[in-house]
Amino acid sequence: MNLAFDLLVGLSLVWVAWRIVGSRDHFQAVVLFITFGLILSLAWTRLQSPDIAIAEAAVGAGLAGVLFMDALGGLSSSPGSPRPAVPLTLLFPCLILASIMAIAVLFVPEDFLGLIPVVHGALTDTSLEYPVTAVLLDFRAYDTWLELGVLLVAVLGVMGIRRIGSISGSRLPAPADPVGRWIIRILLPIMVLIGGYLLWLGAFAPGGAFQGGVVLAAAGVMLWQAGHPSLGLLPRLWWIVLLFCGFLSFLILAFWSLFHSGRMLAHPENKLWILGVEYAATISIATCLISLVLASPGRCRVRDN
Amino acid sequence: MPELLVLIPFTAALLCFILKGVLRSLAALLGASLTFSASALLAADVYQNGAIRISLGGWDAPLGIGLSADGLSVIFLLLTAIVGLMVSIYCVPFFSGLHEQPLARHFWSLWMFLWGSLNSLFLVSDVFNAYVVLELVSISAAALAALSGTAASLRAALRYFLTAMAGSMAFLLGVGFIYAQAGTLDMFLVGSSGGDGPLMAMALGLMTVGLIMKSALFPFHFWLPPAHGEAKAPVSAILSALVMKGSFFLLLRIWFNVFQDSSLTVHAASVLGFLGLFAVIWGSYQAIIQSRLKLIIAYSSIGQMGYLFLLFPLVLTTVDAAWKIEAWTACVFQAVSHGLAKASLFLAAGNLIQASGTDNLRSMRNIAGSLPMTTFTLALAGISLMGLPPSGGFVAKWMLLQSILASGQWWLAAAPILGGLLTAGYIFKILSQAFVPGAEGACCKPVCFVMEKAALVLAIFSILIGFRAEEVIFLLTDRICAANPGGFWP
Amino acid sequence: MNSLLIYSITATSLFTIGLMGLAAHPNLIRKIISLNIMAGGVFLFLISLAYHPDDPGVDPVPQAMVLTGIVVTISATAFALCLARRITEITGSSRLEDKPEDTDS
Amino acid sequence: MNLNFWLPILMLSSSLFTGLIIFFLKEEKVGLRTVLNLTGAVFKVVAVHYMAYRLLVLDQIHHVSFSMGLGFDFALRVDFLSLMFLALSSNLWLVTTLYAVGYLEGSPNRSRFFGFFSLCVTACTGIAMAGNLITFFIFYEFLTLATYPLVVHRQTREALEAGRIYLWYTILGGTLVFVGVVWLQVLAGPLDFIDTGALQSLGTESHFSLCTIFLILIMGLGVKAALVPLHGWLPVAMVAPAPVSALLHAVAVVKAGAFGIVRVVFDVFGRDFAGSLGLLGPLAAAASITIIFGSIRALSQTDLKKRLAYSTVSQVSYITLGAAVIAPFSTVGAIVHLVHQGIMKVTLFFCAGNFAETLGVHNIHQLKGVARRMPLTALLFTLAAFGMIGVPPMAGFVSKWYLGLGSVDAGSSWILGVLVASSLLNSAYFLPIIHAMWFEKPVQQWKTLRQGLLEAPWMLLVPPVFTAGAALFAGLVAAWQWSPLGLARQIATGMGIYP
Amino acid sequence: MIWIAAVFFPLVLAAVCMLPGACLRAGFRMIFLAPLPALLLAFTTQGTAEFELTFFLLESRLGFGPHGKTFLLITSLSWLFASLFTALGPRGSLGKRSFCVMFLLTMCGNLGLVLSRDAVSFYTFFALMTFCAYSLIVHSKKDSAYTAGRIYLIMAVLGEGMLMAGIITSVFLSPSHYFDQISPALGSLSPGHPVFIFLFAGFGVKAGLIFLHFWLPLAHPAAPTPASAVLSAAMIKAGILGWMNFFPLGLVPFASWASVLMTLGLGGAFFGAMAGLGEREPKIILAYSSISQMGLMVFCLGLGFLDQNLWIMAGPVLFLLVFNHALSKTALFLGIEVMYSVSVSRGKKTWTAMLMAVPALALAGAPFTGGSQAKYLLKEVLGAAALSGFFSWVISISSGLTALLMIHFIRQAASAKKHYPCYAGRNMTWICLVVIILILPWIFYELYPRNRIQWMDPLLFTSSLWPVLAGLAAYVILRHKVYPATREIFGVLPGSAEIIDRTWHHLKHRLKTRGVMESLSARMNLVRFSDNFVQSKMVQKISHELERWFRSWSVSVFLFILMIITIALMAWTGA
Repeated sequence: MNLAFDLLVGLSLVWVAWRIVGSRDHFQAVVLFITFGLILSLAWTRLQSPDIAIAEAAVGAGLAGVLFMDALGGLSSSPGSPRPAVPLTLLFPCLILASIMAIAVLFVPEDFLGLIPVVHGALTDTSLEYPVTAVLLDFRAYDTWLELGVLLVAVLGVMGIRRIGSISGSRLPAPADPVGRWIIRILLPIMVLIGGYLLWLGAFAPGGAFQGGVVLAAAGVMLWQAGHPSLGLLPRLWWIVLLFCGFLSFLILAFWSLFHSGRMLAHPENKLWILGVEYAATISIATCLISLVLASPGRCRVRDN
Repeated sequence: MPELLVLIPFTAALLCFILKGVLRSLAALLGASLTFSASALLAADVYQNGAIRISLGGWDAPLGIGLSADGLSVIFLLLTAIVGLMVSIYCVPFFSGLHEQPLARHFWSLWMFLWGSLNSLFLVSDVFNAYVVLELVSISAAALAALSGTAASLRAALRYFLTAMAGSMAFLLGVGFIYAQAGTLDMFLVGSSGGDGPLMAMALGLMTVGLIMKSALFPFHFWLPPAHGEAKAPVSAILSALVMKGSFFLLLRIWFNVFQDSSLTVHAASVLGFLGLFAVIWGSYQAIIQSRLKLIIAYSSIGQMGYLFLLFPLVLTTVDAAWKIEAWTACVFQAVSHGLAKASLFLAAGNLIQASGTDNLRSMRNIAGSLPMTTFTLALAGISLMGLPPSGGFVAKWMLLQSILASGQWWLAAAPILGGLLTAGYIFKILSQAFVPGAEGACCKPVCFVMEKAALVLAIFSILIGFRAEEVIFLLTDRICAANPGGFWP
Repeated sequence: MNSLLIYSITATSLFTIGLMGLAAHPNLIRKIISLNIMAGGVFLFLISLAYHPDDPGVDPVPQAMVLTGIVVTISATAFALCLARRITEITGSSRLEDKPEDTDS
Repeated sequence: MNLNFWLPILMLSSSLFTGLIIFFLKEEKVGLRTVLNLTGAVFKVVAVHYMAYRLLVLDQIHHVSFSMGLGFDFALRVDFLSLMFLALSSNLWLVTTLYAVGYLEGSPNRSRFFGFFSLCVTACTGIAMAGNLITFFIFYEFLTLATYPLVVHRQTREALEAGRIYLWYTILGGTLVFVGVVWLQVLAGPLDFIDTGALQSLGTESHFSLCTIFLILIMGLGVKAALVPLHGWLPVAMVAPAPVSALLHAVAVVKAGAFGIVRVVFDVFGRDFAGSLGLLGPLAAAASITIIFGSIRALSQTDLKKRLAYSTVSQVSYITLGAAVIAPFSTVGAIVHLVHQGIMKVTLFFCAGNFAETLGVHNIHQLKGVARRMPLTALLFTLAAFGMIGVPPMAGFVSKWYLGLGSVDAGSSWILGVLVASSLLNSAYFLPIIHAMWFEKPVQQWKTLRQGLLEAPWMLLVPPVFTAGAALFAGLVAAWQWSPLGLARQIATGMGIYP
Repeated sequence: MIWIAAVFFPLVLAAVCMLPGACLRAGFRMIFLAPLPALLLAFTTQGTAEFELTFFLLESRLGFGPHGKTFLLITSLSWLFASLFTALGPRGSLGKRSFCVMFLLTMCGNLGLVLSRDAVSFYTFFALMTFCAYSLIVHSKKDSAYTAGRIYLIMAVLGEGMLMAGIITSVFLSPSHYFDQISPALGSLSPGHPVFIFLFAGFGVKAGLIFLHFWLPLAHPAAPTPASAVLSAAMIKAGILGWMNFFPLGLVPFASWASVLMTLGLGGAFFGAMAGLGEREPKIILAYSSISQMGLMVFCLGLGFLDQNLWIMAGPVLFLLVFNHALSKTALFLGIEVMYSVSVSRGKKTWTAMLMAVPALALAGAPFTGGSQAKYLLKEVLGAAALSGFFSWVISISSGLTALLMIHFIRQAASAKKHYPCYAGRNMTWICLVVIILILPWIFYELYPRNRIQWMDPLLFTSSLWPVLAGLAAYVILRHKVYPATREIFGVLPGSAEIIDRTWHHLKHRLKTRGVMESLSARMNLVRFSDNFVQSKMVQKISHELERWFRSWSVSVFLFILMIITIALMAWTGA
């Protein structure tokens, strides 16, 4: 039974991807891309990695979709671009590449266990139970830190391109129909609640900093869609603190652990430190994502700082 | 303490974003000098008592991420430190000018982030970590390139960013394949576990092409000239002197640490060799027929990068270990002296553009009279690029030709010879302008004293390293940490 | 044909389709979309490696890698989109090389 | 403070530091610049003579070497041959500096000019004192760089064009020498000029590569020594001011090439080994072709300096010819011609410079009856011209004499034919000038551009008198032990060639 | 010390003349002092003295060769009279600095030439003399002088070139560059060796040999009188001296060379005399008479070549001939000048004509003169060489012809319409020169006591008298027809001088306009080739197209995939 389901998911993924590439209309491509994101999160659940499913759904489908839709709005609405010119000469090498990679995949050893035993062995001496969060925040904390750095740089980059110091003041016109406003007024508290719960759950069950942050970001963006300045309300300094708190927490941890125990990014015994870092990461992920969505449409700038 | 090299720039980046005006420049300069001294200390430490391997967060290799500072990475770190410090000193007056003021905040934070990510790239010893750092480098570099705000620069930055992302995706897939085969992510563990299966071959293919895309080797060089040509002078100096070297360093790590013992790399090396040869000739030729100064220098970067890729066929085919060291030293010297010379060339070009207002070569008429210091810098940097005797470039060309002749692959000799001639072609195309009597009316705005001195110091450095070859050879031979004790030289 | 095979083959094909998409459309948005597809493909490949139906469960390290990858990809996409919008605002066309670049001397 | 180590370095640094200091001198500080220049030059001349005394009398070997870490070391060694070239370049530097100071009175960019001028001389000193082929190459390239700004000093369009052509040739030559040196090092390891026999020890299978290396090296050096197909830059570079074409294109640069060929043939390969490889025949042929070609081309030049340039092209190949003939006399002839040609050619260029500077005369037709207006310069020109033709009392005859003897000794008397033909051709293009100067009536009214005590400013007259006197002296008292010929004989005996 | 003074004293005087104003005038007046030290040297030191000059020019050595003493006497005497003549004459054109200096330099070259005993210094002085003589020839700055000078220079330089080749080969073949070692070394060579050809031709140009004489008839009229006097008296003899120094005379018999010399000598003698008849200008006549006399000397030298001991007899004869010709030719040239200066009064003119006849007769070999003695001794040598039959007859005819030529010369000189100012001093020197010619046989006795002849011997008297009478008779008969007849017969040879001149001009013209190898060197310009290629529009267009082709996405993605495949496969095959 599982086999049929896997086949179905795999084929639909490939089919949607092919349709995205093949479609002439940009809007259609974006919509298809959102469905592609949802199917992908379906695949993640099938492969028993729930937190990735949540992240994919919220980011891959949600935020990316918003960004693309917003970008499409800004573009000169050229009705239909000419038939996508996939040059035939390109088709043939792509086929070869795909087949070579497929053959290579066959050689993956059957009893491939990867790092599972090592992680489980080391789980005992970290204060986190759930392996994924442990890997993320403890074993490979350096990766997470750099990844927060990437997020931060993306925000700085967008600021640089828009030549703005902060995102305060960007507002969208309020949606006309009352239904939209009412849905947002109900959904917002629920999403914030779920975000918090996911964050708290992360320590011992699938969830954690990323998922919480992403859900909170979705809430913020929804608020912004409703015409509310959401994060734009914050004064510039507060906004910066929220933006930097994740990256800064890791930095402080690094400095402290370097000078205290000589081993950078080694978490101290009591659990509080890791949770603190986790919460800060969530907040900064949410803020960064919201700022990315808010900052990119440059046209209705009210004033520059 | 290699970790400091990563921490200090990041803290400086945050500070620069928050602070304003003079405070910001102070923070930036402080950050730059601290990083410089940290990398100098690290270099001394490695020179004295060998390569350093640390595992972050206390978790050892298969699980946690490690940092490794050996001879090779220390040399590149020093290069980044020197160029970084000089560029920072150059940028303080550059960005305090009226025109550039709004960009200062973004420039300094992005530049510090880039410096920190470059330092971490040179210390990398985990494959996935390499991907994340590579991504961080690409985004900050693209953001810096897009700072000048003109349509052309934005376009160039986006083209650069898209190619970088495609490259990173291929790299990540390669990481996946390695993980599928070796089950671990640490470079040295993968290297020691060996494995010549199709998975590793696929991984090698993907990762190499990903990194070639990012270091602008011949077929994938199209994004570089507009990106470096349109960016601001200090930014293009950083891009072509350091960022290109970053992805090349990673390629070295992969080919000589991850695939250290595997026989996969023998045949593939000649492909890289030929591409390098074409890059040298194509880049230098293109540089001759350009008429805009920064484009000439940008295309010359493509040409000079070609020399580095000659390393692969030379090291992997010769049998005699002595000539391998020769080839290694040649490649490292070429990277370092090119980095220094290219940075000083771009900074000098920046001075010229600021003085004469236009980037066109004809605007450089009779600069010998008005900007003698800049002409002298251009001359010194040119000498180092051309590989004329007193310079580091000469040492590189000398050892390169020697190892080529010793390795018997005489067709590669075309690169240093023909390349050298073509390089002389465009260098003297620039220098001869200095002697052309300029139009009387050409107004020449005064260029800040500090900016000229920064470019000059870099040029002098690129000449001086020519004399200190022993230390570099020592670093490359005895201070290399390799997957298994057999070390670099199988 | 266990699930590892199915998913990794779909992953590689997604990667290839993404590459084709990159070359297919001159429009910038479409290129960024195809880049995301490539990313999706790569992550699928990573997770397909980590999946073991029964015994010790899913390997957390690839999951962590994919999570980090997703956040990196979204930030890169956001940055690229902002660049694309800025270009369209300035030059009015959402393509990269329709008019001869001014790089020609 | 053992002088053996410090003296060569002192030699090099004396002109290097004067050059660097002058670079950063303000344009107006004429007095200081001239004083600096002259003290540097005088110091160097004194140092050369002291070193000569130590070398010839006290038999001290001056050797300096420090390793560059690349498998070879930067070695400076002063032996008889280098002493000869050193003496030539340092004395002529002093003379030409004096001339240049007078010549460039009131012209722009003089700091830059004298800066690069001293750098060129440093390069020449380095070439002379190079202990191995690699150090020689380093200074060889340095010379190219230092001479380019001098060629384009006037910054006119043709000067720049000439500079470009000059660069094109010399960089090509430099690259060729580079390849040759590296290949030789790969084949035979680091070679000093002392151990000449090292190459014989290589097996016969490497003979082919040795021949190609020799060919590459000679072509590389031939660019600067103006062998026929590669001489294109010399006449074009005549657009440079007179002191530049005097010291550089007639003496320093061209001699560097010839000196290099002599070093390669005698010290690197060893003349007998090169002969056994059959390399010297074609070299002699190439040199003879250059001699004849240069002279014929000189015949058809109407511009005085161009004619002198082509005559330099042919005269320098005497040295190559001498080096290529396996006979003790021709070796001595080649080495002594190194100095004689330098002295005579410098005088010719000084006089040409004087004519151009004081009367604005460039063309040969304008030279008619110039002896009335400038008798001293005309006399000096005549003396040097007779030297070039090889008329006995002058130095030129001595070297032609020895070259002739050597060629007959080696049994290839066709070379004697070449020498005689070239003397005839020389007289064919020099005698009409002398005739026009002394015996023709002036065609136009002389407009004096520069006033001076005698016919021209004294600074322009003293140097040619000095060099012409030296040429006459070198010819008249050739038999003296310390005369150029005496030195050349000692060099040859040192090399074990001359009986 | 006397040696150095002899050779270099004229240099000192030349230096004095170089100085401005008063020194020049004083120098000019003292010009006659220059040859005195050489004359003193000729008289005082004994025949085989040597003097080492180790420093000078590759260890040169001065000294008298086997016959150096007489040669020195001859040269210094003729230089003495010429310089006396100039010193006492008007300061006008001859007083200029260029003439004085060059005159003294040529004198130094000539004296040094005679005294030098090694090839290098010989060649040095030879070159010095040749090139300074050029300036004497073109002194008058007339066009004819320039053409004469140019031809002289061309032939002199060609001669020098051949001489250099000859000297270098001969010096190489001998152990050292001293003459007393060169001639024996050359003796051991085969006669056909090129060194002989070079030396022969080299010195032949200077000695005015038959087919190398073109410059002589042009140079003499162009040069001022004292210069042409010395030119024909002393300088031409350098050729003879050169042959004597180099060729192994008296050591090895060279039959082939002997015949060549003898035929050329005789040819020269006859041609000189005949061609002279066709000229009007007295100086040209004298030039041709020099050619004929030189021909006679070459004939005598040729005799010397026949056999070693023959040279012992022929040597003194040659020197007597040289001595006699030198003095009489000087007297004749200076006589022209005196003739022109006294043409005012009829009486005086006849007196000078009478006096002029003395050297003329001496040349012709009239009885009681040096000439007759020389010719008589020559016949003796012929007798000894068993060739007396035909050749002695030929000798007599040549003396007759010379007599005819001399009479023609005196007639032309007397009838010339030139009026020069008369200077008593000059005339006096000329007269004592004529007296010396008269007492020449007795001087000769002191030099060569062995070949004393009896004056009163009737055979000697008749044999020397009839040719002179025959010449006189021939002149009286052919007086009217003499000039046109010989003109067109021998007009052809002087024409050949124009040939050289025209070829030289044609060559220069062709070189100037098209320039030899202009196209060749233009084509070989490497830089222009590279410019055409690098900057050519077509290549740039291609490269821009290629660049844009790389920039397009489809191509880059295609290459991207292609590269992944190739590297993966290459790696896979490698494993």
